[in-house]
Amino acid sequence: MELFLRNLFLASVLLYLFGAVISLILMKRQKACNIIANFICIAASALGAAASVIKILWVNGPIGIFGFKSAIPFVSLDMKVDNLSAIFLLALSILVLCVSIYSIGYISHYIGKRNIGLFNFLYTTFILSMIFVLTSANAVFFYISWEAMSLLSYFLVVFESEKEKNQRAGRLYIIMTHLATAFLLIGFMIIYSYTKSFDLFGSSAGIPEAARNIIFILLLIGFGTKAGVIPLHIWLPYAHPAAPSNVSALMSGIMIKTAIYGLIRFLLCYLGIEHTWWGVVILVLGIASAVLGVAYALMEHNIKRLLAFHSVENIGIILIGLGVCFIALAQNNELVGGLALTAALLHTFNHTLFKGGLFLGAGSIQYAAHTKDIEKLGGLIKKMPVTALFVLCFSLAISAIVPFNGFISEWLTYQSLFANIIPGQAGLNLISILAVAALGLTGALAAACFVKLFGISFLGLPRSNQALKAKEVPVTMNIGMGILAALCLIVGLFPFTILRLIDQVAIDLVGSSILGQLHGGFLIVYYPLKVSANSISPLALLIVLIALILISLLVIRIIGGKYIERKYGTWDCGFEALNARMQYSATGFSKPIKIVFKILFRPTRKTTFEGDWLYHPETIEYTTSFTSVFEEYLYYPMIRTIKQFSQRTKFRIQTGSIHNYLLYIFIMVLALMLYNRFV
Amino acid sequence: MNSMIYILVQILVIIMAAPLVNGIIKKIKALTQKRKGAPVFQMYFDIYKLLQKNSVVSEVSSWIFKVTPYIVFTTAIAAALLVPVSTKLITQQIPGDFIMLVSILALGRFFMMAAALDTAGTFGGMGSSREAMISSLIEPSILVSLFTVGLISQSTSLPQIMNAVQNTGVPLLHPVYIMVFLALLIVIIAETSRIPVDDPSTHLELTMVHEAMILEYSGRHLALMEYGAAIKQLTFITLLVNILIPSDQLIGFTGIGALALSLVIYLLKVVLLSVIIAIIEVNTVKFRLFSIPNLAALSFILAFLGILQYFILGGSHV
Amino acid sequence: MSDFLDTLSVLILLSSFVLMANKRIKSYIETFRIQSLLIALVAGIMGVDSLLTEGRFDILVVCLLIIILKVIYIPALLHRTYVNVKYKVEKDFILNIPILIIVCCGLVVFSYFTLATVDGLNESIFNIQFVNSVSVIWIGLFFMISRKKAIGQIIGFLVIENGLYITAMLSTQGMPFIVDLGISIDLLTAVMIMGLMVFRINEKFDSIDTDQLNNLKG
Amino acid sequence: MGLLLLAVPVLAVLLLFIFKQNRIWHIISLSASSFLLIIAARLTRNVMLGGKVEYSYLGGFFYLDALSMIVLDIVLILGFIVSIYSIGYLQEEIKQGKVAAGKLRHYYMLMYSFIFTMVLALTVKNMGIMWIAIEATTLASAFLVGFYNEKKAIEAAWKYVIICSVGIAIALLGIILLHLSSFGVLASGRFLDWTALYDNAKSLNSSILRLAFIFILVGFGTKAGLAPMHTWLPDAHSQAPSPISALLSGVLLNSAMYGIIRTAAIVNHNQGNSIYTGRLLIGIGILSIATAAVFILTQKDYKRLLAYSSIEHMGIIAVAIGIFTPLSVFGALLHMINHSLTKSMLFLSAGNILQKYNTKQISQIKGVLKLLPFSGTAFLLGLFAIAGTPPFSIFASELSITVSIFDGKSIWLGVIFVLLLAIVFAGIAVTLFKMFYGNHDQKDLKAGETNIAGTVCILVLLTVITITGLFMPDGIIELINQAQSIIIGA
Repeated sequence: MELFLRNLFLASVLLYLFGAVISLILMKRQKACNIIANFICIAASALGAAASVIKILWVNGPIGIFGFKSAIPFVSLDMKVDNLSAIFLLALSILVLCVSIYSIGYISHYIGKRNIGLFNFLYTTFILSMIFVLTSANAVFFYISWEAMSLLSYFLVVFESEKEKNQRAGRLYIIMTHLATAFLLIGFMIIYSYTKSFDLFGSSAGIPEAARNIIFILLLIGFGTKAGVIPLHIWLPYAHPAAPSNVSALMSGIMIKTAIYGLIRFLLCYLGIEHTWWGVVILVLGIASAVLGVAYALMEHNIKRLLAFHSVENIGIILIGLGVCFIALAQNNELVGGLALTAALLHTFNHTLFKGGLFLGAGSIQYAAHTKDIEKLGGLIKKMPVTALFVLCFSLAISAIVPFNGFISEWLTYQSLFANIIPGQAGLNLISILAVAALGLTGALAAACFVKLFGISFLGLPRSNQALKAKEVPVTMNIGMGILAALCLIVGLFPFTILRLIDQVAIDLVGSSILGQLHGGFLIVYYPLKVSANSISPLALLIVLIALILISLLVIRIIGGKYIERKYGTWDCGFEALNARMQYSATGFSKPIKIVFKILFRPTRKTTFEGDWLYHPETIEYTTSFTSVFEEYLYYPMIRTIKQFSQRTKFRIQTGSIHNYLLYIFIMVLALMLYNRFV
Repeated sequence: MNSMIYILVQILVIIMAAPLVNGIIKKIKALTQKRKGAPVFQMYFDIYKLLQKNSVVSEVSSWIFKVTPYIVFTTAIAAALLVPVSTKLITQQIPGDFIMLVSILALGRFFMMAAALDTAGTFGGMGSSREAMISSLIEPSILVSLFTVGLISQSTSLPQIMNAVQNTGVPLLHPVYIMVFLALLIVIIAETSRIPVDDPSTHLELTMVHEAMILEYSGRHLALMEYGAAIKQLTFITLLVNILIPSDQLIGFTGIGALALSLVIYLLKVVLLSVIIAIIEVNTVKFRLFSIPNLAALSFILAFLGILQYFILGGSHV
Repeated sequence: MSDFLDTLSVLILLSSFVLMANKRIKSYIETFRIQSLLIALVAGIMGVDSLLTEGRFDILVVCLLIIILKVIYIPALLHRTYVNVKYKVEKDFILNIPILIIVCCGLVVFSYFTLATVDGLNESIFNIQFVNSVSVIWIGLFFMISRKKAIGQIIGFLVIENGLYITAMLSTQGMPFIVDLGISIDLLTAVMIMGLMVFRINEKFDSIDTDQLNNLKG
Repeated sequence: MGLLLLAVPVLAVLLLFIFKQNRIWHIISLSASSFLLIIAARLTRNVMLGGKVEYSYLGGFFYLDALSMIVLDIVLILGFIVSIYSIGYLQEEIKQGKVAAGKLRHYYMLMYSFIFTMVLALTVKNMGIMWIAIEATTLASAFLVGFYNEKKAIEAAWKYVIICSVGIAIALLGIILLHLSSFGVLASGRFLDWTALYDNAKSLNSSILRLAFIFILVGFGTKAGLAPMHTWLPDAHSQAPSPISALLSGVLLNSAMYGIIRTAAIVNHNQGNSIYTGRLLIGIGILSIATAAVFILTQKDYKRLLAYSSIEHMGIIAVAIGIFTPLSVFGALLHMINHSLTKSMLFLSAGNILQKYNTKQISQIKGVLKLLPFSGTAFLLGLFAIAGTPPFSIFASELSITVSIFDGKSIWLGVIFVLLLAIVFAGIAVTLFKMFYGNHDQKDLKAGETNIAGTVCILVLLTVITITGLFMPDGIIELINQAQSIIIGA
């Protein structure tokens, strides 16, 4: 079994490699290259998904896939899969499967315009690098894959490099991620300095208390940046929109989750949780990210930026789960710990599904209407009904609305917060309660935001010519999204399919199975620790809803007779005719919230009139903007200071005068002589 | 079998009683304004009439517009199913808790807001946008106040909570419950589009929220929307009265009789709360839109104070 | 004999003070010539000494080399360079001369201060010679810093080399012969290259003022 | 055999002197460098088998061990690559009218004398001669730096000559003191003989030795571009013709560093620990990295930027030597190899860019990837490589060095080290990445590489540095380990 499994994983990896090579070889034949490379990815990801499921269900303990030790010290490529890796691999494989199907259609609009062979090469190796991140058995290999992942995704971000905006996004991304990686490296090195080993599956017993805390902070900064935790999130809303949509889906769907994986792998598995404050820090960061992420998302009218901010939000929700898990484990409360971990992992999985899907949806919109600005869209539901349906599903899922999967994981998060409130620890409880409030606010704001996204772009009248001319996208793109949408619904209705797998991870990491707490077959029933019974059943709800709809249809038919409808224009307030400009715009939609949360956005507006009199203007121009507080008050001043410092010192030291230069040498010699005098 | 009975009774009571609450409130308002007012049962007649009328549907709209009334209506009922009108009715747990309740209502609201945008009109967007703001602001206080009562009874399931509070004496004498009661009262006012948050009786673009969203509806669609709103209102009222004014512990016996008695008491409580709401509505004026956050903040602070009280007073001793 | 060397080392140090006090390029060259002569004298004395005691004549060869190169050829070369470039009389130094001299005094004190504790260097007489000769190096370096003109810098460099020579001579009786030879060849090439460069600078910048060489910054 | 190493460049210079035809100069250069490479390969094999190569004639001055072999190999490999690259580069320069056709001979003659001095510095065991050779490298390369004979080039050359000569003069003081410290210990025939000094290190006068180290550090440090003596470096590297910049950065700095390593080995051996040299080297090393980091952040000239990056990498090597554990010295030597290959590749591709755009200003360059698909890609990837991004080779050596820093529990040093490297990366990304994308403004530029052979060289280098990040032949590791044990002492 193990051998078979190993070969299965290896086959998947080799297939990806093969895909990478093939796409380079077929660079000249773009169409063939696109189809073949994507088919290879589909096959590889199917193998990967199957292997992951088999691994979790039927094989215990980590299995080594391959190991290669280079002659260079410490460089050894070691691939090992345990349940934690497998669950992330599963998410990755599923997403890659759907995205690759989608790409067959999506990439076709690049044919003849761009180097598709190169794109597919980067795409495949990017996937491969993520697989290596998730399966590396030592910190050096992890680091190598991590950097490779950043590098490859950077190239994908700047793939459409003519636009200055994309270049800037890429630059910001690579700088942020590299700086963060430096913190990771320091963390790994401190680990090494105490344990003399980079083995991730080894013991961390030799690390003293203080060092553990430092490592925690370092890793949190390092992984937090990749995950897009506020205030380290600023690269995310720039980088995700810049990449082609299928890549954004991967980046948002799985790449930022590798940071979550890293946190779990290094903190939970390797170091072990001993301090409550670790969990508290993560929880607080989670709360901040969730609320601020969604708040900023609401202000965005660029679909992909909007979705990117939602990634920040969802990472926040995952971190809330993770934080609770850490707090509970620090207090040896394994049941709550397991529950919270399950919640976090499930939300990670779910987010992969729906956020991947949403980015694909955004890609479809861009494909059809050639714009990312929702203010220019409208009425797409009639032009592209299938896409609209799927986007609606994803929107409901991300807003944590039953019966989709987002709700299940948020429910579990709520439950773990609920269970984490224990009398006698007032401070922690207050944070948990704040987390509850934050989750509530986040959920409602997310719903508002996705009503905006869906309502403004798909409903109503087209706001521009581009939207008017939009056509339904190729069928492959819809298949890719369709699978994801179906999965969202399936996981929402039958959460046990995936919870069974996640439970194995929880057993591995926490040591206690919470499946017993969650029993109930297709219903998810969770008994809290002491009294009472909390349970939900989305499936039952769905049945009830359908039944009720049928009954009400019947009753109405009996009372009201046959349904007769008359088509007529919408009430246009007595003007000549309804036009697209009379609709609410996205800006208008989110304005009340903008005003309420003024302090976050610091909105500015500018109105300019043209014409003789204020009340009879010829044209009115109204612009409104908001400032991103973190960029404006944290990053820009910092960058400015550093730049100035560099500029000044540069000309102060390298003055161009040879006398100065000689003086440096002179002073250096004298100083060293003086040093020697006193040593 | 039991669950079928539960569902039936629950649905019947809620469906029958929901328009009545509207009627009572309107009647009281009329009386205080020295008007005779419409009959208490006016809404039943309205709905019956509306159901028989043809629907006018906007040319611009899509299937979302037509599906929404059914979803709003059924989600309201489904939500109501999670809030037992009488604890005498349930012998087993129901698969759903207050978190799910919030989520189900969110489903309805999502479609309602989307449908408002679907007609491409000016008013729809306006209502939708305002609803988005109000519902987001009110959400934390719903959850925190329900969490508070949930924590006291160690469950998130509403029947469990109701059962638990029955054993705590008179909850409304307790500071925690007082805070929660007030917080939820504000929530109800906001959720059911009542003054001072919204004015259900006008169609003035400066004020309307809910009415703006359903402006384009007519015929059976309008009936379903109105009915759904009424059911949602009753659901919230039930939540409040059954948790914070528990009465079933007064009935010492079981059986059909007990159930009937408890239902009667329940209806009385509903009427009482309707009166309170009506009085509040009469005695306040509509806030301007951007004062609503203050109200929401007040509600949240009350809920938060409630939970603080819970911690200060020492958790499970309540 | 060591007294003699001692005196010579002081004289050499003095010559570098004199150099520092010079204002004209022409006098730089002359002072340098005198300093080189003094060094040749030291080499000569030690060469004779070693010829008599050990039968070695390599130091004498070095002495000859110094005379040929530093006393005769290089000053002549510099002089030619100086004559060939258009030279306008300008203030050549950065600080005024008294301050420069005081700094140089400070350098001697500093050398003493830092070298006094070094084992193997702090035997009385030896120490004085060593400190003196090392000071010459620092003064040479300081001379380079204080002079603006390119030729001034070449002279400074040559003084540094002189300082090194005298240090090597006084402390270790010269380096191994082949090394000394190599150093001389290097020195010669260096001065020739620098001289050539002075021409080029003069050609391109119309001046040999190194303050104009400040296009490359940052 | 070994002496051929010295003879071939001299012969090449002579032949260049004799012949008058343009084409023959190229052929001479190419055959000389390939011949050198073949000899180097043979010698490397001998060193790997026998540990060292020594000849008894001429006072036994010729000496090659694993340490010098490594640096020598770098010199000759880069010499070979640069000689190929130069052909196309110079032809293009002549075509563009920047260089007179006749100056080609000067160029090659200077280049081969430069190589000769470098080979000499690495193949002698007498520290004095080594000093002479290193001083001579300055002289040989001075006119190469000023090759273009423009204002800026002359200025750079002048600064180069003056600063390096002064620095190297200070090193001579160090050598004198080294000699003094061995007075009475070594026989007169073995004065300044590195092996003798090293073997008898324990009996040398340790306080003079320490003083000697200071001067040698400052002196050779000037040549190696360690801050604050680095000031000549950005000027010289940016003004020299690009192939020469590649040589300066990839080869010259290493030879100077080689001198420091040799001395440090003696001093540490004498002191019995590496605290004294360690502090100085680490201090100067970190200072160099920090200086480079600050200067790179707002650099406007890409060749200067690369020069500052060389300062940074010399700083890294200095830190590694300062740590002085087997691992760190291993890392330092590996880093020397990796840095030389990567940096010279960068300079060569920068040369292609410079020839295409005729400007060194980053702000005036756009769309390199479109105009120069191959050198542009190599330059971009090379930047990642030079910043220590895996899977490129510099990552591997930086990893060893970083580990060795942390291994000694000097965590703060490690933190500063890693963060500074990250800042350097950020600086490179901020300043340089914008040249690669977009569309260039000038209409008259045509896409495509001009220097085909040179570009092939660049691509070969790129392949090498990519592969050796993860897979290094055992032979090379073995050689480095040999060198490492020479320095540390088995």
